[in-house]
Amino acid sequence: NGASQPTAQASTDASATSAATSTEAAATTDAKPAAGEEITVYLNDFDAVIGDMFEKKTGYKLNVVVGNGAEIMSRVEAEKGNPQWDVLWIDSMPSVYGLDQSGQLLQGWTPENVDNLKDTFEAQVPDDKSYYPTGAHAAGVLVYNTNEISEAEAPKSWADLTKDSYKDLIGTADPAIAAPAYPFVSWFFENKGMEGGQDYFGTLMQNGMRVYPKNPQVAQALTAGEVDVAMLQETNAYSLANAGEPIEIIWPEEGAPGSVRVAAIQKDTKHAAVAKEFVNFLLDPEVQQQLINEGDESYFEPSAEGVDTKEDREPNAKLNIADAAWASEHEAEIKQWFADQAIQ
Amino acid sequence: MVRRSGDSINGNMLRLNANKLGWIVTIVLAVLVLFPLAAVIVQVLLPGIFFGSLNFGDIGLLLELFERPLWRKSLENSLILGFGTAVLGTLLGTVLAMARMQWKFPGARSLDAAVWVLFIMPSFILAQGWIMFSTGNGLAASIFGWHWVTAAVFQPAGLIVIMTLSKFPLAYLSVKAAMEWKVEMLSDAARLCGAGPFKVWRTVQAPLLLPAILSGMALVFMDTIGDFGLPSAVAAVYRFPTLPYSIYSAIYTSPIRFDMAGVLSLYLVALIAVAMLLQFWVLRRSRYDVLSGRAVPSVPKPAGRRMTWVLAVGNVVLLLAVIGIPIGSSIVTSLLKIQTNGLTASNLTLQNYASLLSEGSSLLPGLGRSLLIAGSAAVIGLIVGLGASFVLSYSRFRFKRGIETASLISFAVPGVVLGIGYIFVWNQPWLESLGIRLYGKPGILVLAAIAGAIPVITRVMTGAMAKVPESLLDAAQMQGGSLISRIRHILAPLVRGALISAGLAAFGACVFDLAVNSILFPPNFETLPVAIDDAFEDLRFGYASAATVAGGGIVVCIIMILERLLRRKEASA
Amino acid sequence: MSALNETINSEIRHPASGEAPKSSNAGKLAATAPLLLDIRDVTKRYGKFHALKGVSLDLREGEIISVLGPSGCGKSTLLQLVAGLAKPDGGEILLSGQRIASASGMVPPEKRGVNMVFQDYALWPHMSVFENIAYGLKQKKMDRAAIAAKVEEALDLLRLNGLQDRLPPQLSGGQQQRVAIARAIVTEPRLMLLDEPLSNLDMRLRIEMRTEMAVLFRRLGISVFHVTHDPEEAFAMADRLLIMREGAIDQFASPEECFQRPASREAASLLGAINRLEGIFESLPGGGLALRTDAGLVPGVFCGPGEAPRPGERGELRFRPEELKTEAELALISGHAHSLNPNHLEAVNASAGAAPIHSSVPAGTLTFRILHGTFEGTRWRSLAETQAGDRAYLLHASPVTPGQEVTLTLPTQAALLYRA
Amino acid sequence: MSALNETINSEIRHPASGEAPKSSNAGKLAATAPLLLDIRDVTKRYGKFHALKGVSLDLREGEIISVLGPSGCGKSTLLQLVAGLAKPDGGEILLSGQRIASASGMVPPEKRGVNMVFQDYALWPHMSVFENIAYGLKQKKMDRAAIAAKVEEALDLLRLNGLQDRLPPQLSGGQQQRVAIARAIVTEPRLMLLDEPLSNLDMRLRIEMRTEMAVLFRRLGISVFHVTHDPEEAFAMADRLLIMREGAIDQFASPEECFQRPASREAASLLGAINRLEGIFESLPGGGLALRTDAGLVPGVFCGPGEAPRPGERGELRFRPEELKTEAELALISGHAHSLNPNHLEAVNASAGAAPIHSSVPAGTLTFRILHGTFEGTRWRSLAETQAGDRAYLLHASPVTPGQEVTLTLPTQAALLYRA
Ligand SMILES: Nc1ncnc2c1ncn2[C@@H]1O[C@H](COP(=O)(O)OP(=O)(O)OP(=O)(O)O)[C@@H](O)[C@H]1O
Ligand SMILES: Nc1ncnc2c1ncn2[C@@H]1O[C@H](COP(=O)(O)OP(=O)(O)OP(=O)(O)O)[C@@H](O)[C@H]1O
Ligand SMILES: [Mg+2]
Ligand SMILES: [Mg+2]
Repeated sequence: NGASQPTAQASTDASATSAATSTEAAATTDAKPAAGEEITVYLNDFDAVIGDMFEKKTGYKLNVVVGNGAEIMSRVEAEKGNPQWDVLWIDSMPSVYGLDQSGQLLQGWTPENVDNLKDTFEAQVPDDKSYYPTGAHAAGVLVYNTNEISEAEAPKSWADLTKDSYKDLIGTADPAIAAPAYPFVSWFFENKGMEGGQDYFGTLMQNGMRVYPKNPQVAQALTAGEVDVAMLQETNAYSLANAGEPIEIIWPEEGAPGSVRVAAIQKDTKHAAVAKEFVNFLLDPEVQQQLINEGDESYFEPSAEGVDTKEDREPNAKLNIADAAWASEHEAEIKQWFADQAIQ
Repeated sequence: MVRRSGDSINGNMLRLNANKLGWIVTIVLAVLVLFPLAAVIVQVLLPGIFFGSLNFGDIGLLLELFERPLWRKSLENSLILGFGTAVLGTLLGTVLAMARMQWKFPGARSLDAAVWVLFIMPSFILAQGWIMFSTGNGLAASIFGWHWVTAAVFQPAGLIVIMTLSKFPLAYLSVKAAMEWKVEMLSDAARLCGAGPFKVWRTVQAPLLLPAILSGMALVFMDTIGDFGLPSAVAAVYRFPTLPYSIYSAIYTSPIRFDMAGVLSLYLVALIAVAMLLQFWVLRRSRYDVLSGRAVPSVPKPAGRRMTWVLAVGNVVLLLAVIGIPIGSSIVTSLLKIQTNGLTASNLTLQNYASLLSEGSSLLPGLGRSLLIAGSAAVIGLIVGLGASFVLSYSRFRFKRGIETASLISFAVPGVVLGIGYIFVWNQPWLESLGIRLYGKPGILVLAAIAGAIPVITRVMTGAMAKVPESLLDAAQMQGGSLISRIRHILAPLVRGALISAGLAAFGACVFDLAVNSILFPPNFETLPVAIDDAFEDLRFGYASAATVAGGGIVVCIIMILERLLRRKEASA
Repeated sequence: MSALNETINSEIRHPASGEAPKSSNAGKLAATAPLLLDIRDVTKRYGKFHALKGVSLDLREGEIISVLGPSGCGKSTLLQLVAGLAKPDGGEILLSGQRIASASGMVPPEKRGVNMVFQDYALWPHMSVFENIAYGLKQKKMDRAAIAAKVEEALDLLRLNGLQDRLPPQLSGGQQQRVAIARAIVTEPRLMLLDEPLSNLDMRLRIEMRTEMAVLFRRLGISVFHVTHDPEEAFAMADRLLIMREGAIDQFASPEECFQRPASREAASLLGAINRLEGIFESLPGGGLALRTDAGLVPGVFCGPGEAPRPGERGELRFRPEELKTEAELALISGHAHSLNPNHLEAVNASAGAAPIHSSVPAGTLTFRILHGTFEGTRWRSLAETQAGDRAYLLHASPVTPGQEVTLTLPTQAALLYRA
Repeated sequence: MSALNETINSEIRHPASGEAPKSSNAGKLAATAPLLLDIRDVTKRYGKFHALKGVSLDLREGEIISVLGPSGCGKSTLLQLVAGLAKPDGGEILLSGQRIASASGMVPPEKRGVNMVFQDYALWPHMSVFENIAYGLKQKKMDRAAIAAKVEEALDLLRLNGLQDRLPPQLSGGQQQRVAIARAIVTEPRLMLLDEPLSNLDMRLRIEMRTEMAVLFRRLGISVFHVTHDPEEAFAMADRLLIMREGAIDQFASPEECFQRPASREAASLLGAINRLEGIFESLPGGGLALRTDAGLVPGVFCGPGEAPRPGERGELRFRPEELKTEAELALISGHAHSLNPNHLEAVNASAGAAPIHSSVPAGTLTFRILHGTFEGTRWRSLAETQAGDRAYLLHASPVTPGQEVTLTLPTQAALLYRA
C-alpha cells in the first residue's frame, strides 16, 4: 500500500536540513535564558504537577498541553510545518522514534543527568541522542474482578487468556484507537513474529475478547461486570485498586510489555536552553522520586538510579520493551491489522 | 476573521443585498469549514503542502474505499446506522414535537429539559449508561430481571434503537421550532372536506412541516454517521466499525495518515451532498410557505382527560428510557464510592461532588471557559447561521447548494479531522506577520465552535423559514426595509422560536464538544470537556460523572432559563 | 391560455352546462321545505369584543341565503360557527334537527356534511391543484377514475383546465380563488358556505360563475349560505337575503323586500341607497308621509322599525342615485304598462337640461348643484350638494359641468324614510 | 363598532376630507407631464409559461393608470416587475429615466420609491395593526410622534380606528385589506402599485375608498398603477386604462375611448359588452357597416384592428345589455338635447311590451325570446336567445316571463363589430 511512501520522502527532505540547524541550536546553549522565559511542553501525563515543580526549581514557566497520546501525536504531526511545542514528553517511544526519523527532533545533545540512567534505560537512548527516557510502565497487565473470579481461576500468564473458561470475559483496548495499547501489542508481535502475533490475538478474538476503544472503557467494563478479566495499562490498574475496587493485578512471569516515556526537544525550538534544562530536570532522580510520590501516573519504573517505586507496585515487575525502531517500523502494519479485525 | 465579516456587514449595511449576503456567508463558511477540511483532503494529493515540501500523493487512495474491507465495511455500517437512526429518530422526534405543541400535559417541560440534556451530553456518556443498563449483569437484568435486554441491545438493530433514543432531540428541536406559528385554516379546510383529526395530521399538518422534518432528519443522519463515541462503545462486543472509526484509526497511527483521514472525510462530505440532494429532490415539487395574515402563534391546548393521561404516562415512560437509563447511570456512578460494589446504601457518597468544588479542581475554570466560548460561538454562529439560512431560503444565490452542503460538514466530519484542518490553516507562519495566527489562542476554539454550531443553526432555521413566504419579506422591502431590517423586524420575529432553539442548541453543544477542543485548546487553557475527559482517562469515573452531571445540569438550567425568558409571551400562555 | 379563453368564449353562449337555469323565482322554496339549518340566538365573543350578539335564523333545504353586511360585521364569524370551526359562546345551532353546536359541545366539522370556501382560500401549498380538489373525494374513498372525472368536471366549470399540475403559489389570485371553489364544490356537501367566493374575479367571470354556481347548487339540491359584498351577486343567487350589522341581523327577508324596504338606514345604504338627506317629517294631505329637506319636500315610504313617525319628528331620507329621474323619464315610464309592478320602475337618469314633461306623479322634487363629475363607463357620476351643503351622488347620461344646477324627481316608493 | 359606523355616516356627507375632489377630467394630465415609468417590451416567463409577452407602456407623473384584464392575464406579474420583486426575462423598465430593471440587473425594490398593496395583503402576523402600518415610516427614521400622527391619519382614512392594537389574524378580511392599503399609503411613495385593493370591501366602502384614495393620490401627486377587476372602479380612478389579455396589452387609452371602442372582442366583454352574436358583414346604403345576425341586421362601428372588413366577411357583434333600448326610450333620449355628446346616450331599458314610438334613428333591431329572468335589485336580468339559439343577457325594468318575445333596438355606436 501507499502508506509509508509520502512520509519516507518527507523524512529525507527534512533530515537534509537537520544538520545545519542542530549545530545552530547547540551554539545557543551557552546563552543564559532570561528568567521567566516560557516553554511549551506537550505531554500526556503529570500535567497537574510538573509545571509547578519545574517553575519552583528553575524559575521558568511551563505551558502545558495535555491530551491522550494519539491526540498529542496528531497535534505534533499537524503542526509539522510550524511546530508550537518545545518539548514532547510522552509514553509512546515508537512514535517519538518515528518523529526523529522524519527529522523533527533536536539531535546530538547530551544532558548532564544522563549519567544517572539505569542501564536498561540507557540502552533506549537512540544513537543520535534525540530523546531520553524518563521511566517506563507496563502497557498492559492482567487485572481481574475478584468478585467474579477466584484467585485459583485467575489467569497467570498471557497464554492463559486463550483458555475456553475466559470466553467472552476478556476486555482490552483497541490498538488502532488507544495510544497505550500499541506498545502493549507490539511486544507480542516482536516476540512472536508477525504471524505469531496475529495468531495470538486472532485466537483471543475468537475467544470472544471484547475490544473497547480505550482503556477507560475497559476499566469501566471491568467494574461494571461486563468482563471479568482485562488487559489494562499499569497506572489504570493501580488506580482502580487504590479506589477500592475489588480487583487483583497480575504481573505475568514472562513479563509485561513495557511502555517507555521519553522526552524530546523540538529541532527548531526558540527556547532550546530552557528546553534542555527541562529534559535534564526530568532525568533528575529527585524529580522522578517526586513524580512517583505526588504524580497522577505514579506507577512506573523510574529511569534514574536510586529512585524508589511506589510501595504497592509489584517489586518484581518485569517489563519487556519492544525495540523502538522495530515497533515504529511496524506500527502502521500492526494497527492496520487490528483495525481490519473490526470487520471479522 | 469573523470579526472582519461582521465589519463588512455593518459597513455595507445600506448596500447589503441577498447576493452579497450569499458571498459573505460563502466566505465565512469557507474559512470556518471548507478550508480546514480541504486542507486535510488535499493531503491526499499534496501530502507535504503545509510542511514546505511539494510531493504528489497517490490518488489511487481515493478508490481504496472500495478495496479495503475495513473501509467498505465502515461505509456500509455507517449507512445502515445513519439511515436507520435517521428514520426512527425523525419519526420519534416529530411525533413528540407535534404532541408537545398540540396539547397541554403534565411533564411537558421535563420533556423539553430531557431533550436538552440528551442534546448536549457527549455521546460516550450516553453510551456508558446504556452499557451499564444492559450488560449481562447490568441493571436491566439484575434489578428488573429483563435478561433479554442484553441480546436485544448488543446487536446492530439494538444500536440503532439506542442511537434513536439519543439522537431524536435534533428532529424534535427542528420540528418544534417550525411549529411556532400555525395557520389553522388549512387544517380546517381539510376537516370540512371530511378528514378526521388523524387524517388531517397525516395529510396536511405533517406534510406542511416536511422541510423542518427533513432538516431534523438530515441532522440526525449526519450526527449519527459522524458519531464515534456511542457506536464504538456499545459495539465493543460485536465490532461494528463505522467511518469515524476508520478515520480515527488512520489518524492514531504513526506515521499519521492524514491523507487517509482526508479520503474518508471526503466520502462523508459526499454522503452529505447526497443527503442534501435527496432533500432537495423531495421538496422540489411542493411549497410549504403557509404563513399569512391569518397565522397565529401555536399554543398547546388542553387534551381532554383521557388523552392527558395517555400523554402524561407515555411521557414518563419515555423519559425513564431516554434520560433515566443513560443519565441515571451517570448519576449513580457519580454517587458511588466503589464502582464495582454497585448501588448499595453503604457505597454512596457525595465526595465526588465535593471535590468538584475543591481548590485544585479544574472543573469550574474549565466550565467558565467553556461557557464563554460556547456563548460567543452561539451568538456569532447565530448571526452567520441566520444569514446562511436566509440565503438558502430566499435568495437565488449561485452557490446555494454548496452552502447547504458546507453548512452540514462540521456535523458529520469528526471533530479531530476538522481540528487538524484548523491547525493546518491557522498555524501557517505567514499568518503570524498578519497577526492572525489564531492557533494556540482561545479564539480558535471560538472559530471551531462556530463551525460546529452552524449545522444545527442552519438546519433548524431553514426548517422554520420554509414556512415564511417570500411575500412577507417582499412587503417589507416595498416599505423601504433594508435587508437587515427585513431580517430583523420581519423574518427573525417570525422564526423567533427557531432562533432561540438554534442558538441554545449551538450553545449547549459547544459546551461539551470534546473532539475539536481536545486537539485545539491552547496551552494552559483547559475547557470543561477536556477536564472531564482527563478525569475519565485517569479512571476517576465518579469524579468525571459528577462533573458531567453537574456541568450538564448547569448548562441545561441556563438553557431552560434563557428559553423561558426569550420565548414569546403568548406562546407560553 | 388561448385554450382557456376558448372555453370562456364558448361558455358564454351556453352558460348552463346542461339544462337551462331556472329563474330564481322558480327555485324559491315554499316555507314548508324541511328545515336544514336552525341558528338560535347565537353569540360569539373574541375577548371583550362581541362579534355576534345573538343571531337567529333558519335555512330550508335547497335554499340559498346570501349574507350582506359591512366589512367586519361578523359574516365570516357566523360562517365559521356553522362550519364548526369556532364554538359559540351562547345559543345553539341545529342541522336537520340535530344540535351541532352550543357553548357546551360541538359536532366536529368533518361530521357535519358542510363545506366552505374560505375568504382567503386556505389552499394547501404542498398539493397540486388537482390534489387540492381531489382531497375531499379521497376522503370519501372514491375510486381513482371517478375522482379524476369529477375533478376534471370541476376544472371545466371553473375554467381551470390546464392548471391542474400547478401548485397554488404558482397561480394568480383569481385562479386560486376558483380552485378554492372547486375544492368545496366537488364534495357536494349538504350545506355549502361561501365566503366572498368571487371577490377576486373579473366582472365577466363573476357573472358567469355566479350563474353557473346557482344552477349547479339548485340541480344538486345543495343549500347555500353565501357571504358577499356585491348586492348584485346576492340578488342573482339568493332566495333570501340576510343583512347584518355589528354582529346582529338587520333584516332577513326576500331580496325584493330588502331592496324595496331596507329595514334600517345602514341596510339601505348597503343596498345602494347611499345618498342621505336629513329633514323633518310632514304628513301629506293625501295621507302619505313626507320629509322636508334642504333640497325640497320628499314624499316617501317609512321603512324603519316601529310606528310611523309623527309630523315634526326629525327624520332621514335615503335613496339610490339611480332612482332620481327627470320629469321626462318619469313620464315615459308611467306612460307604459308598468303599473303591474309599480315598485320596479326602471331607474332612468337624464341630464339636468331636460325639460319637465309631466308632473302629475306623486314624487319629491330635489334640487342640487353639481360639484364635480366622473365618467363611469355607462354613465357619469357626479357629486352634488343641496343649498344647505348636504352632499349626494347623482348619475347622468351625459357630462355635467361643475356649478350646474339640476332638479330631479324622486318617486315616492324610492324615497326610503327613517327616524334620524 | 358604533363609533366606526358614526364615522362612516358622517364621512359620506363630506367624502373628501379636505378639499372637494376634482373631476377626473380636471386631473387628466397633458401628455407633456414628465415621464415617470417607462416599460419597454418587457417579457416574463415562469418555466415554459409566458406570463408577459412583451408589454410596453408609459406612465406620467401624477397619472393614475388602471389595469383591467381577465383573471390570470398577468396583471399581478406586471406589478411585481415594476415593484422589483421579480426580474424581467427581457425588455427593460425605466423609472424617471433611470433603468431599474432588465434581464441583466435590477435596482432593489426598497430603492425605487415604489410601494405596493399586495393582492393577498402580505400582512405581518406578528405585528399589530399599528406596527404594520408604521413599519415603512420607521424605515424612514421618522420620529415617534410623527409616526403616530401619520398612522392615526391612515387609520381614519381607512375606517380602522380602534383596531390599531389588534394583530392581523384578529381582523376580518376587509379589515386586513384596509390595513394593507394603509401600510402602503403612509409611505407616500412616488409610485403606488395597487393590486385589487378593494376586492374584499362592501360596495359602499368601496365607493367611498376609491373616491378618497383618488383624491389623496392627486393631492399628494402620487402616480398610481392600479389593478382592478371592477370596470366601474377603473373608470372612477383612472386617467388611462390598460386592458390586458394573455400576457399582452389589448388596449391602452383613455377610459372613454376604451369604453366606446374596445380594441378587441375580449376587451369589449371585459368592459361589459358581454353579449355576442355572429353574422356576416354588409355595407349600408349610407356608407356605414352592419352585421347580419340571426336576430336582425345591426348597423355598428368596427372597432377591431386593421382595415374595415369587406361585405361578406364573417364578423361578430358585441354589445352591453344596458345599451339595448325600446323604441320609446330611444325616442325620449333623441328628443332631448343630448346631441352634444351623442356617444354618451343614456342606457335606458324598458320592458318588452313597449310600443314603438319613433323609428327614424339609425339602429339595429334585435328580436329575442326570454329563457328566464332574475331580479337584481334595481332591475331584472334575463337570459334570452335568438331564433337560431344564440344567447344574450338582457336587462329589464320589470319582471319578464319565460317564452315572451322582445324586440329591442341597439344604437349604432353601441354595436361593437369585430372580425370573427
Ligand atoms: N380573533 C379575533 N379577535 C378579536 N376580534 C376579532 C377576531 N376575529 C374577528 N374579530 C372581529 O370580529 C368582527 C367580525 O369579523 P368577521 O371576520 O366575521 O367579519 P366579516 O363580516 O367577515 O368582515 P369582512 O367582510 O371584512 O370579511 C370584526 O370586527 C373583527 O375585527
Ligand atoms: N410561479 C408561477 N409559475 C407558473 N405560472 C405562474 C406562476 N405565477 C403566476 N403564474 C401564471 O401567470 C399568469 C399571470 O399571473 P398573474 O398573477 O399575473 O395574473 P393576474 O392577472 O394577476 O390574475 P388575477 O386577476 O387572477 O389575480 C397566470 O396564468 C398564472 O397562472
Ligand atoms: Mg369576512
Ligand atoms: Mg393578480
